[in-house]
Amino acid sequence: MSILSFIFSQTARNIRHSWSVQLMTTVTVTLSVLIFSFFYLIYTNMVEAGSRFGDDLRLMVYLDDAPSAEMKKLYIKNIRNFGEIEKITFISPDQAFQSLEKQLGAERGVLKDLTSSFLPHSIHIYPNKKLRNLSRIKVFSDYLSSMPGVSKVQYGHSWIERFSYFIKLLRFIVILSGTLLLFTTTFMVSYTIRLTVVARHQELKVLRYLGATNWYIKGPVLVEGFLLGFFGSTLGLAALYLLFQWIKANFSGPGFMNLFTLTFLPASHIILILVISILLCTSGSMISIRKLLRI
Amino acid sequence: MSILSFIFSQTARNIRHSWSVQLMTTVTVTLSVLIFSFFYLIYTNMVEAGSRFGDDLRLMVYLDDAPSAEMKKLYIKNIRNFGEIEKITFISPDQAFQSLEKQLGAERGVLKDLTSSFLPHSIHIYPNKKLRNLSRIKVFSDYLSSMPGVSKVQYGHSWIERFSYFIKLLRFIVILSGTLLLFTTTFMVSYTIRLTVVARHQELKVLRYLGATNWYIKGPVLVEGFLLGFFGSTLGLAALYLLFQWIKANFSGPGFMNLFTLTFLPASHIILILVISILLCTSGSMISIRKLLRI
Amino acid sequence: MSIQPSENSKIIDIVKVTKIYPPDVMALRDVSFTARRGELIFLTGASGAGKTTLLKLLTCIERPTKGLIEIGGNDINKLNSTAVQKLRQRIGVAYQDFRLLPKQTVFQNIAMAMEVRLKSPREIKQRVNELLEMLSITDKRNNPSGKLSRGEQQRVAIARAAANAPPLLLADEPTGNLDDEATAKVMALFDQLNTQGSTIIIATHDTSIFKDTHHRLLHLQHGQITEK
Amino acid sequence: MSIQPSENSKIIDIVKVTKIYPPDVMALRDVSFTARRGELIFLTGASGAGKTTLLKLLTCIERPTKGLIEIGGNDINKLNSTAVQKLRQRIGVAYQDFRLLPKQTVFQNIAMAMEVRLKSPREIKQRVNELLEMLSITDKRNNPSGKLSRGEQQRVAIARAAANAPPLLLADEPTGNLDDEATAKVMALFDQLNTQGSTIIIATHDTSIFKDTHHRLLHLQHGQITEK
Ligand SMILES: Nc1ncnc2c1ncn2[C@@H]1O[C@H](COP(=O)(O)OP(=O)(O)OP(=O)(O)O)[C@@H](O)[C@H]1O
Ligand SMILES: Nc1ncnc2c1ncn2[C@@H]1O[C@H](COP(=O)(O)OP(=O)(O)OP(=O)(O)O)[C@@H](O)[C@H]1O
Ligand SMILES: [Mg+2]
Ligand SMILES: [Mg+2]
Repeated sequence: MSILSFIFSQTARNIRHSWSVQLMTTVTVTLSVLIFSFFYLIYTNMVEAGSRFGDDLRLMVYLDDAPSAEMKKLYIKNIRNFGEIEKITFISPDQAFQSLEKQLGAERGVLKDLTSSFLPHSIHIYPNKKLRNLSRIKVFSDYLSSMPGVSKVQYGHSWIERFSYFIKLLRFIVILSGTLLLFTTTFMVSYTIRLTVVARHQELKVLRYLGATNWYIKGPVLVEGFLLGFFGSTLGLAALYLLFQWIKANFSGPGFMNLFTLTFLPASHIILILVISILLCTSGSMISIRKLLRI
Repeated sequence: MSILSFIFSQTARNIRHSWSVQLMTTVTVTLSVLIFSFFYLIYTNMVEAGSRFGDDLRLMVYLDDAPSAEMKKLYIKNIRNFGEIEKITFISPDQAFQSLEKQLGAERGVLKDLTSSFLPHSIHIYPNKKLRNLSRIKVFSDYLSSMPGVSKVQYGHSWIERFSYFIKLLRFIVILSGTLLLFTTTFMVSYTIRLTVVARHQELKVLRYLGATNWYIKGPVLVEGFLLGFFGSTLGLAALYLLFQWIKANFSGPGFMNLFTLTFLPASHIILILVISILLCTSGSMISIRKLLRI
Repeated sequence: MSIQPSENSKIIDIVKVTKIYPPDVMALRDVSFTARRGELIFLTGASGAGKTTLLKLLTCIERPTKGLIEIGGNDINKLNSTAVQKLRQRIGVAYQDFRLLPKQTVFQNIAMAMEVRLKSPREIKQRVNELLEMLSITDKRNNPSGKLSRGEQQRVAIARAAANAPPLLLADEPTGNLDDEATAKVMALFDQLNTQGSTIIIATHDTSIFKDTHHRLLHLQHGQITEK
Repeated sequence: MSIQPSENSKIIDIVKVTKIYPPDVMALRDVSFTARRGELIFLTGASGAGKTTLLKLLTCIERPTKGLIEIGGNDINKLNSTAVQKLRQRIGVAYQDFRLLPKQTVFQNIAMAMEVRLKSPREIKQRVNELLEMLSITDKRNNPSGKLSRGEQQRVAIARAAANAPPLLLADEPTGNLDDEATAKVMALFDQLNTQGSTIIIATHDTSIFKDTHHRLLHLQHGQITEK
């Protein structure tokens, strides 16, 4: 009998003998992976939503008069000169009035006696992500003010602050709960494996007394750790996917979709979770038999 | 030696003999309670924030002319007639202009050439929680329209929808993650206790062979389960409190406080968490020795 | 439940007991015998004859497949859980595989049998020390029982069985790991208890301890009992 | 590492070995002896004399506090972990406390010793059945070893030690739970192995198995060895 065929037959025998413990441990890993990746999924979707939120950042340049086609070109040229800009749009008083009505929502009644004529022409500038920080925007705003025909430049000062706060809060909650969860699951899984191996300590000790070499002992334990990590995390991820599909099917109301466009974890992250689970389980198993190999 | 003094001396001995396992199990309970109550804390604070969010719901009644003191009284009487109202405020054009400017924020430039004179007088009505549903609000709005001197009634139609969606989403996430967490922690804690008792199975079996009565076996295990649940959850809640204080100290920026006013869990919930932990731990212990008592 | 100390009455009464371990191992077949208070009985028989099984039936660790077992006048099939435990408290058993707790000290292992009966710490200390002295393992008093030699462990198991000076003492192969000197000490202890009124059953192969005996000798063969 | 089959050379050479269990149990004191290939040696001594300790030193389960131990010409203090395991593969040991796996069957327990040496399943099956037959426990072949009588378990432990027909076989109190008939069978097995060239050391109190022997007799007393 070769050592490899031994390792596999031994693993199969162990699993048959203690399948209830093995099952419980697998469920532990599954639940841990499920919970962890569930929060990770929420995090990635919220960060996504948050960054789309940030896309709304813009500077409003109010003009004295309606710009001519020539002037428009000049403005665009000057603005692009300054830095990387995502989009520039010219807004007529009519368009401004419409968006104002929309913005006021319930209170649009205040505009009932007005026409668009009281509103100025304006340019909306959407800066690139790199430009989105308070000091850069300030300099940009000063630059825009100095252009001819510009009466005033405004931007969401408090808005930027609130946005960066929001991202900060989000990151904080996720990092904190992620750390807690990672710590707990690692602890629990390794503890469980430890207890499982302790329960088989006598058996491994007897093998050792009979002259079993290191690999003879390690092999089956390693394979078991690997299978545990693999099946546990695969099941966890599968459960997460089902959950995700269910959420997507049940919560695609109009009120949500402008907040979140749900996306599943990318393949690379899935593989990472799989690999880390397997590493944790196998190294947990290894640590728990380390002492035994010194006999 | 009385049975009680035996139980305590036995418990002390067990803890001394297997303190490392006991410590690990306590840490398991602590982490479980910490994680669970952490999410519960986030939930209560978010629901709190959400309901304050809902406090902004109001109906705007635009009037043809400035109401006289007499008229104001009549309006109030009529409005209160309809249903339970939290607050009624009369808004003058000046006040309206100020709040409009505030609301427009970055875009308040559009108002630069205007004075308050173009804005109408209005009444803002904040209905009671009971009134806050779409159909009731609709009827109320019709009723208000029929009052003399009222030109128009408006309310945040889409706003209510979005609000109820937000609460729905929140509840869904919390219930789902709560269920997952509760399931996992219960499973892990009972599994851990099971393994711990299995490790002491031989000892308890020998006691049984020597004629130990049910209470002689159960007593120490029960006391241990109780201590485990008590210390585990107390430590978990203490850790949560420290975490909470830390968050409060570090995240009291201006951008947050209008979203969240952080409050800790109420005493009743803390006691509930304690009691449930203790019950879970003791009953987990009991279940794992149930088989043994049949010998 | 309690085994009343009325002289010369039956303490054990076994009638046509059969024990079949599932699925089909017949360990005892129609075994009947009675033991009177104060008897010392040797139970012999080849390995696998059913000696341990018979002793296990007396302490309700195993239940008979068929037949009647009465201990001290009580049908053990009619005892509830608490009564069974009370019965066990009054029977001292030295198991063939000892069943000591390896991490507890010799003292604790022996004391355990008395703690279960809620004896006072002073009484326990005195009795345990006496037994340790009789079996010459006093110097191992505070060693964990798992770190003793096999013969020392065997004496600890015997001391635990004798600790309460029980009305009924069952010793399963009590001298298998003992040299002649230690064997003599163990037999002296049994004789002392027997003189004080204990009924004792010793299951053994060790011909040296029963060859010239005037006590009863029961022989088990293929699950059937014969008196010699 | 391997124990070369050159005739009449020393297989065990122990020189002034002392073993002290922490903190202060002196189990062996300045023990010296040699065993030649093909010898059968009885190791006697009172309970606690140090017999098991001596056997444990030979398989590196315990390390000597002082002194030199050579097995097959190799100083065991200089062996690395793999070499120790290879050495253990060539020594069959029947432990005093058996060390069987209670949930595995008799067959699996015995086969284990051969599997560790990566023997083929056919070879294993044949040898195990042969041993079961010799010790008359064939009918227990597929029972879990934890559900056997103590004497049956002892025979399983002996069969496992003999499975590889090892150059060196150590048996610690191999007949403590056996009746005369089974004892005779075990001794016949040892004789057979001895005739085939195995060196055998039997630690025992059982005077019946060595009283008329022509083999070597070593006596341990308070940790010191004397030849009889
Ligand atoms: N738990 C069990 N399950 C199945 N069979 C068992 C069990 N315990 C014992 N047996 C079988 O019952 C028979 C009698 O066993 P028992 O232990 O009573 O023998 P014994 O007379 O004590 O032998 P020994 O002298 O070897 O201890 C044996 O064949 C044994 O294999
Ligand atoms: N692991 C250990 N730790 C401490 N002391 C030990 C340990 N193992 C054995 N001893 C002690 O060493 C001495 C010798 O023990 P050993 O097991 O070698 O005796 P033995 O000759 O085999 O006796 P027996 O016939 O009872 O099996 C005894 O006093 C024993 O208590
Ligand atoms: Mg027996
Ligand atoms: Mg020994």
